Amino acid sequence: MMPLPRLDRLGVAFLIITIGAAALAPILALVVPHDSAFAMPPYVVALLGKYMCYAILAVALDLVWGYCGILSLGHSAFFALGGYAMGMYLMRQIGARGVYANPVLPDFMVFLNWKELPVAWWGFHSFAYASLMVMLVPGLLAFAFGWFAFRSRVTGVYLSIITQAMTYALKLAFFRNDFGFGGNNGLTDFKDILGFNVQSDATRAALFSLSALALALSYLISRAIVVSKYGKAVIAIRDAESRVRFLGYRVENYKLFIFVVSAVMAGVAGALYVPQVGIINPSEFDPGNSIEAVIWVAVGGRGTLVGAALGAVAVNFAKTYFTGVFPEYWLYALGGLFVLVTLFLPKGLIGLLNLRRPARPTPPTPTPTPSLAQQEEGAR
Amino acid sequence: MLSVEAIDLYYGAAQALRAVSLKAAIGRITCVLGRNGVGKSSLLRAIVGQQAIAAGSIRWMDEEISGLAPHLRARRGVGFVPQGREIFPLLTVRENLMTGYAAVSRDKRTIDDEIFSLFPVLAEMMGRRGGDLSGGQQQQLAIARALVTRPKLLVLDEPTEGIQPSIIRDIGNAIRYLRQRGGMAIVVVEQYFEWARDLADDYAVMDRGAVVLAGERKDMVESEVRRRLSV
Amino acid sequence: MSDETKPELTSSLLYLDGVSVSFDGYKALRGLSLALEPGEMRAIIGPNGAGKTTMMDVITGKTRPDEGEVYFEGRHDLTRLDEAEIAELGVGRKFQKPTVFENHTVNDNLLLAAKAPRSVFATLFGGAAAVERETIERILTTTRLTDQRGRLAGALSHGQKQWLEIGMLLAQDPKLLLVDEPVAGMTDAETAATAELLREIARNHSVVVVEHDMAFVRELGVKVTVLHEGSVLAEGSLDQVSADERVIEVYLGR
Amino acid sequence: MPLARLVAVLFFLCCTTVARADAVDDALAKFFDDKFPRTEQAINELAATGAANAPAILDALGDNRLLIDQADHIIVYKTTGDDLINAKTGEKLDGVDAGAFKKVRINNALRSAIEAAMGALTLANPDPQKRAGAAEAVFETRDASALKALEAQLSHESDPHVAELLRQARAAIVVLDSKTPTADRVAAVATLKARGDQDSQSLIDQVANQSDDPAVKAAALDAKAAIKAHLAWLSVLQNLIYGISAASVLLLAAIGLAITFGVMGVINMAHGEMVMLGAYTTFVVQSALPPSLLQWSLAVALPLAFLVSAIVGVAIERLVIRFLYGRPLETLLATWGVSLILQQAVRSLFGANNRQVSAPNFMSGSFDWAGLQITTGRLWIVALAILVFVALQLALRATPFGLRMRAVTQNRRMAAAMGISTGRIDMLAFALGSGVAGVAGVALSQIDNVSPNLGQGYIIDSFMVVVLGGVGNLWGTLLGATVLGVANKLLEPVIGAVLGKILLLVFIILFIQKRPRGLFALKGRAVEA
Amino acid sequence: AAHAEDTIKVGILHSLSGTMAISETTLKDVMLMLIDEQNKKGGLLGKKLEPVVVDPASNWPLFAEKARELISKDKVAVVFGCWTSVSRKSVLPVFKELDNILFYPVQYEGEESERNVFYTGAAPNQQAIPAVDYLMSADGGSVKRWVLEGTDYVYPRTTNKILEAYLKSKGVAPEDIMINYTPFGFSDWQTEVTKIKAFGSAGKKTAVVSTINGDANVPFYKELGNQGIKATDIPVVAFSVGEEELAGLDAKPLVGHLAAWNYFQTIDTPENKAEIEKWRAFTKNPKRTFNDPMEAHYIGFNMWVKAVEKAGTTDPDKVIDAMIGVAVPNLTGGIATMMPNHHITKPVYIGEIQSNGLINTVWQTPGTVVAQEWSPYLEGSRDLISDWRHPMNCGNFNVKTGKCGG
Ligand SMILES: Nc1ncnc2c1ncn2[C@@H]1O[C@H](COP(=O)(O)OP(=O)(O)OP(=O)(O)O)[C@@H](O)[C@H]1O
Ligand SMILES: Nc1ncnc2c1ncn2[C@@H]1O[C@H](COP(=O)(O)OP(=O)(O)OP(=O)(O)O)[C@@H](O)[C@H]1O
Ligand SMILES: [Mg+2]
Ligand SMILES: [Mg+2]
Repeated sequence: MMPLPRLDRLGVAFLIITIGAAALAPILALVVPHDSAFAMPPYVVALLGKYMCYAILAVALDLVWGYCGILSLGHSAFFALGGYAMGMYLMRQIGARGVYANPVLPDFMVFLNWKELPVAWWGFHSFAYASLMVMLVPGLLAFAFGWFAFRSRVTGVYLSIITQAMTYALKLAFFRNDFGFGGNNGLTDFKDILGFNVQSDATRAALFSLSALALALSYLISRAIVVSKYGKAVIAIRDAESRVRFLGYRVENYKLFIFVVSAVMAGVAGALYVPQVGIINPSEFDPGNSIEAVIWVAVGGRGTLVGAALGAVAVNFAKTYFTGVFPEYWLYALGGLFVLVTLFLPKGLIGLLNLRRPARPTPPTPTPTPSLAQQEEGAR
Repeated sequence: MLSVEAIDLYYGAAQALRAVSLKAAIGRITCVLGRNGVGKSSLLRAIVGQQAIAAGSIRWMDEEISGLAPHLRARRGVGFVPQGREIFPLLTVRENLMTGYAAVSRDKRTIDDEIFSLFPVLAEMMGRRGGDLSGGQQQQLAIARALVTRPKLLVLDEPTEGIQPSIIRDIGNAIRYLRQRGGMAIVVVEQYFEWARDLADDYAVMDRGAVVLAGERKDMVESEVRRRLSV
Repeated sequence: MSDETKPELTSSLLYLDGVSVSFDGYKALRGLSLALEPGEMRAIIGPNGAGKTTMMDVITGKTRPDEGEVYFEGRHDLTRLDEAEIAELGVGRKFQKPTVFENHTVNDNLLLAAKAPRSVFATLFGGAAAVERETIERILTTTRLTDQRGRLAGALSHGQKQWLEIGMLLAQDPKLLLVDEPVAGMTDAETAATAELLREIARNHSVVVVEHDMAFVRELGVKVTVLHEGSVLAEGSLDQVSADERVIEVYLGR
Repeated sequence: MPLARLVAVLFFLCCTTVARADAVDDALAKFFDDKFPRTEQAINELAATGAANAPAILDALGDNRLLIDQADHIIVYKTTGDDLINAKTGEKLDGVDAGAFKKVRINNALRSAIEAAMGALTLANPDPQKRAGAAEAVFETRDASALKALEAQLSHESDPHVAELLRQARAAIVVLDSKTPTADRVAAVATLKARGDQDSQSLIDQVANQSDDPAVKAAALDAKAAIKAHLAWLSVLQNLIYGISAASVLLLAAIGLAITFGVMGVINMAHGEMVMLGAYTTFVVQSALPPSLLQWSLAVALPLAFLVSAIVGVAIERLVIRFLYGRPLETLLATWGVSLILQQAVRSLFGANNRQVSAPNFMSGSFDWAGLQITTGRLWIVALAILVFVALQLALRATPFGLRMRAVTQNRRMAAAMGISTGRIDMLAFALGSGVAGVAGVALSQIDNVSPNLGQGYIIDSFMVVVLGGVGNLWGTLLGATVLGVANKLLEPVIGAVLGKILLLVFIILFIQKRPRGLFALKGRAVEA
Repeated sequence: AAHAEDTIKVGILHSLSGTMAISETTLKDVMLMLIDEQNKKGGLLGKKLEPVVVDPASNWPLFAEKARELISKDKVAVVFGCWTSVSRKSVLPVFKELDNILFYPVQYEGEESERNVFYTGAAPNQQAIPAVDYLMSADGGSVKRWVLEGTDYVYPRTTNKILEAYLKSKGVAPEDIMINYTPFGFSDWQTEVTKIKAFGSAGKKTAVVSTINGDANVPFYKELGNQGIKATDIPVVAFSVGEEELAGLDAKPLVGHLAAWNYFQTIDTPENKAEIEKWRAFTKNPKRTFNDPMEAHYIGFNMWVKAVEKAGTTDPDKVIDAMIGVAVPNLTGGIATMMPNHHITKPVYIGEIQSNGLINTVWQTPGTVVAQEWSPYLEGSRDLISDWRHPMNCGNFNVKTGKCGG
């Protein structure tokens, strides 16, 4: 058995909040009368649901970056692939209700004169198949990619850059109409999921609850992984990869496993995201999105899982808020936020929580004496 | 004249030095002895400015230097050979040596032949990258590099570590030569007791972050010191 | 692994023949040959830059030789295996410059090193077994790091890191130990203790020790190989080799 | 008896002018309708009169400088010096209000007509450059009516280059004319074959397809094969040149990053914005300089852009980055923030739109070099890239500053202990990297949009170049840029720009597997440290 | 609503940052001006209009989020916004779900007609096809050979598909059509332009139809200029290049290249002059340009005002019904009418770039053109029509099957 994670206080609080939110949201959104102060307006549900998905992505990224030192700039690819898999299911659910009323082909195929459904789309009318693909496609891509990269000992920025190249190439490919996934406009105009109208408040609330639960689950899995001996080995790999090899660990397998797990999580996040935002298109593959996800993790606190989730929610909330309140100046606010967090909260937002109770004699943290190895790690 | 007075030093919450005092006079060699982890390197880091002290004072040539940035101390003649060599791995041997130019005025920016007569192996390896050298070669390079800054206070942290016996002797002779040439105070941290004893004019023994014995070599009671060094 | 089935080529535990390594034209090893019998402890000395560390790099798979053979237990061609595979065969190494996992506690450093299945799933689903815990306890005592067990390894002093690394090597419990300058930065008393420890280990392991501390080597009381410019200069007891004119010339000094 | 001939010519000229004076009037009158078909007639008639002022009038028409006053029935043209000249009489009008006039409208069809007419009219121009231009125009329009003038000029053309062009123009006309004797047409084919460019190819193609004369056809087929082979060659070379040009842009964009990121280890996401600042500096310089100095604007902008970006770089370094050494990954977060701020700042200051940066004359247009088309602006950019590369390489390798910078990045603490003022070095290094990015911005302003998003377009590519080349090595950056640029341009014509880019990215991924530390990987223990 | 609010809120959903800010920022400013003017005229239904500006930051999911925020939280009566098709597609479900109104001001690929959206930009037949017609005519140079050059995304792909079918129906041989796509933000046009040049030197008159998007245009035109491709040799006609885009360019080498649009700043009508005056006064910049999507917003806003007045309420349902048939003057001397397909009638202008960077009309349709949102040149949409009047009330009625598609 996997050792049950002994949760720290923060982890418990996190689980209570996410699971609590999952349970409470439907009540607040559907049962509580709309004019009550406790009512959750539908657009808030949609918004929070989206944040949850981002938080899952952040946790996934923190798992590989925070604990294994793999700065993946390609996680947006896994996220988007999961999203596309779900989008394809939703597209096929539309059936004959599309504008051209074609029972099989999605609209964009009809007006581009496609005659039959491409092979890649087969099976997506089944939710089970689509759910499998949500995990399988990102997982396999991560596996294939990691298999080669880790075996070739590509590390540091070299790895970052090729993950970025991967997602960039996918973005361009999906952009092409010929590729068969709706080109730049992507997949949109979804009608229902498992028979429920995607736009109904109830479905929305359910999707939110699911996302919150998925976040809790991702956290639990990640946490179990990082506290296990495997997790210790992975941290050791982050700090001194070659030394771990001399102890007889197959570093490439260790990295591959965590990378694939993380990619699958990102895929699931993407799949939950799509029905909630109602569109998936190639811009989700954008390398900039990956960088932004990295930033959520950094803002929240790298290598803390909870911090990553917190960062994702905080940054996206800031974005939502600022773009609405000062549409012309919000970039200053967001940019400033990033700068200030780095300067004053080296441990991220999560560091704030620890600041408040310094009483407990903490083991002396090694003062940042940047050994060259660390610097190299950063620079390479 | 270096005079360290009652300094405290912390790593985070852990105290590594407690009211440590040390004097090192020009023209003399001061050896600091002590077991692992008692704070010898911490003391040296405090002197060269790599670690800030929490209390006490460090005076060099009648000037308080404890507030100065490391590079300013270097420019005041403090040369440092750190434990673990800390060679610039991607710079060639020559370039490693030339980094010392930053501490001296333009007219003194040369590498004296003296250095190569002390460490002939370096002359053969001028074009090789510092990081490629063997451990012992790096140690020699580290000492040579400190000498390029023409220090008046030379601070060496375990300079014999990883060095072949004949060169250990050479290094000892080199240090003696430097003392004898005059104008230089030398502080050596060392574990190799005999070698240190033969070299020292003054000595200090540390234990648990404090100086427990100190004095001139001629007054040293060897058994007492050895007791402090044993496990 | 196909290697397993190969007939043993030699009875030696470790067998190096004609190994050469060059870096950008500089020959660090020139036809080095060496054989180590099972259960043997060997001290290796030699001038700085003689190629001692490079030799260990070759044995542990970090550096690939340009030519020559390296066999372990007579059948494993180490030149074809990677670091992890070699380590798993039972070759452990302590580095010249102590390298420990700075963000792990002393305890976890030992835990990671401790002999146990190394596969992803084994580490993922198996906790620290009782045996491991016991081993760790014992090693902490041996290395006098019990007090430090909860501290991060990055906060240790240089010498403490040396000890920790020796401890990790012990925990790994390999068939062959490669120990590069174990007593550098230790006091005389600690040096003696280390020698004692290594002699102890050598009862049921093979050990290769590289050191410049002649007192230490004397205390080990084993056969000594002197390397010079990438090949063997002399071999024999410490007294024999220290009497060798060439060894005095290049290494010991007069 | 040259004198007699001169007299004869003069007589001829003056008489024709006189004789056709009303023809000119008729032609000019047609302009007043300001209807495209009428204007076209006017052009053709005017050209046919061969009147002395016809070129000036047509030139003005093509430039929108031909003005009419329908009420008073006056037609004038404006000279480039803003004088108004009566088109009919040729006299200068003083004190006339230009506002009363209306421009004669033209469209592309008319522009072609003007071009053709001008070709014939300027064939005899005393300026050889104009004559060459006219010959080219005739070549392109294949205006048979120009044949006479062409042959007349050819008979006494002194400039060999112009003569060649005239021959080619003549060949272009006669080669398709079945009334021309076979030998003449075969010779024309040969002339075109010697010219050997796209235009000759398509002409010869036509000849090969249409000609019923077997001798001409055979010659054409032979020439066709020869030109095809020649052009295939040229196109490879041409793509190579494009590749080098693309590489120079990549190099310029990336080389500053090679310092801030490659050498200093700062993951500088604001690098693109430093480039952008350079481009905006160019814009500001151009708007501030009087038009007469526009030729010098880039020369002024280069050092200024360097300064502006360097100063902003120093500010970033002092205010943010210096607290982050040893935490390289966090520089990513902070500089991303800085990049957002800078983009928005520029947007607030200059607006979201593209700003116009014009090219000085010596940088615009292109020239032909042994059949290869070389764009002048691009050539300058290649030169600038090389210059910047060499200068940086020197700064890093041959100055104490370079040495100290490398020492600081390799071991900050030890560098300080050696007496190096690490703060100062960091600041200067960052200033240098940023400044170079600013210089790149000046170059990019010539070929790309000057907009707040300018930098974003280059940041990903820049990182790829630096990493592909091998972090910390300027030669690597050079090679990385060259490989990417050239590969891209060789792939593009074969599989298209989009697929080409995808393929290139896949190539990068595969390549890094082979060389996990880039093209110019440092080897040995030094790196593994 | 139970209690009357004292203002009518108008949502403005245009990117003010990110890649699309270049194009969209001015649209936000135009809306602010139009609202300001309306308020000066006394507002609407006796209430003041209040603009609510948000920044969707060129990020498509953010568009949907912001649309939802505008409608649910700010309770706007109408939204003017979007530029790219994908942003429109992204917000579409939101408008349908929350039953609100979007005015979309940019030319697009068609193949859409929604109850909640009013399309004030051109459909392909209001822009692309007339442009090609013009080039095929004697005036336009009797073009025989075509390069369809576009950015690789849906609008160019669809437009080119329609054009290809159209050209073939006009007897153009397949080998005389070259279709070429480049990535978004493409900036190194050397090879592409050479390709065009080679294609154009085959002896037949060749033209380029450009659906190149946004940022890629400036480098494209710079390269055209550098390689000396003159409009007299190979004219380039573009659908998304106006004075605004040309502002970033040196126009000299581009003289004679064409733009096909439904509005040009140079069109000489009193309304146009007056509007430009106001715009320049509002932005305090005497050189600000005015372009086609801005005119579309001008028309759309006026139509909305009129429909609200007609319906006597801002309730979206009522306004949607009142919109059809509303006619307002456009800026070029004609009348724009909202048709039952939720598209408006537009004149088509072909203009040539002048050396001063302005565009002069060289050709125009005799009257206005009705949009064909479902292209007759595409197989799937050939049989569809849309009519949002009762009783049909359908955006995609299939005349063959007699059913409302979706
Ligand atoms: N960077 C650091 N962070 C936290 N604690 C440290 C750090 N460096 C040293 N220490 C602690 O400070 C104490 C003194 O260390 P120091 O390096 O000065 O010892 P030392 O006498 O030089 O030992 P050695 O002989 O092993 O080099 C030790 O307990 C060590 O664990
Ligand atoms: N990657 C490399 N590139 C160039 N030279 C190298 C490289 N690695 C080792 N060398 C050289 O090879 C020689 C042998 O080095 P090695 O480290 O094996 O010596 P050593 O015997 O361990 O010395 P020490 O006792 O000083 O540790 C040295 O001269 C060293 O400079
Ligand atoms: Mg020490
Ligand atoms: Mg060694």
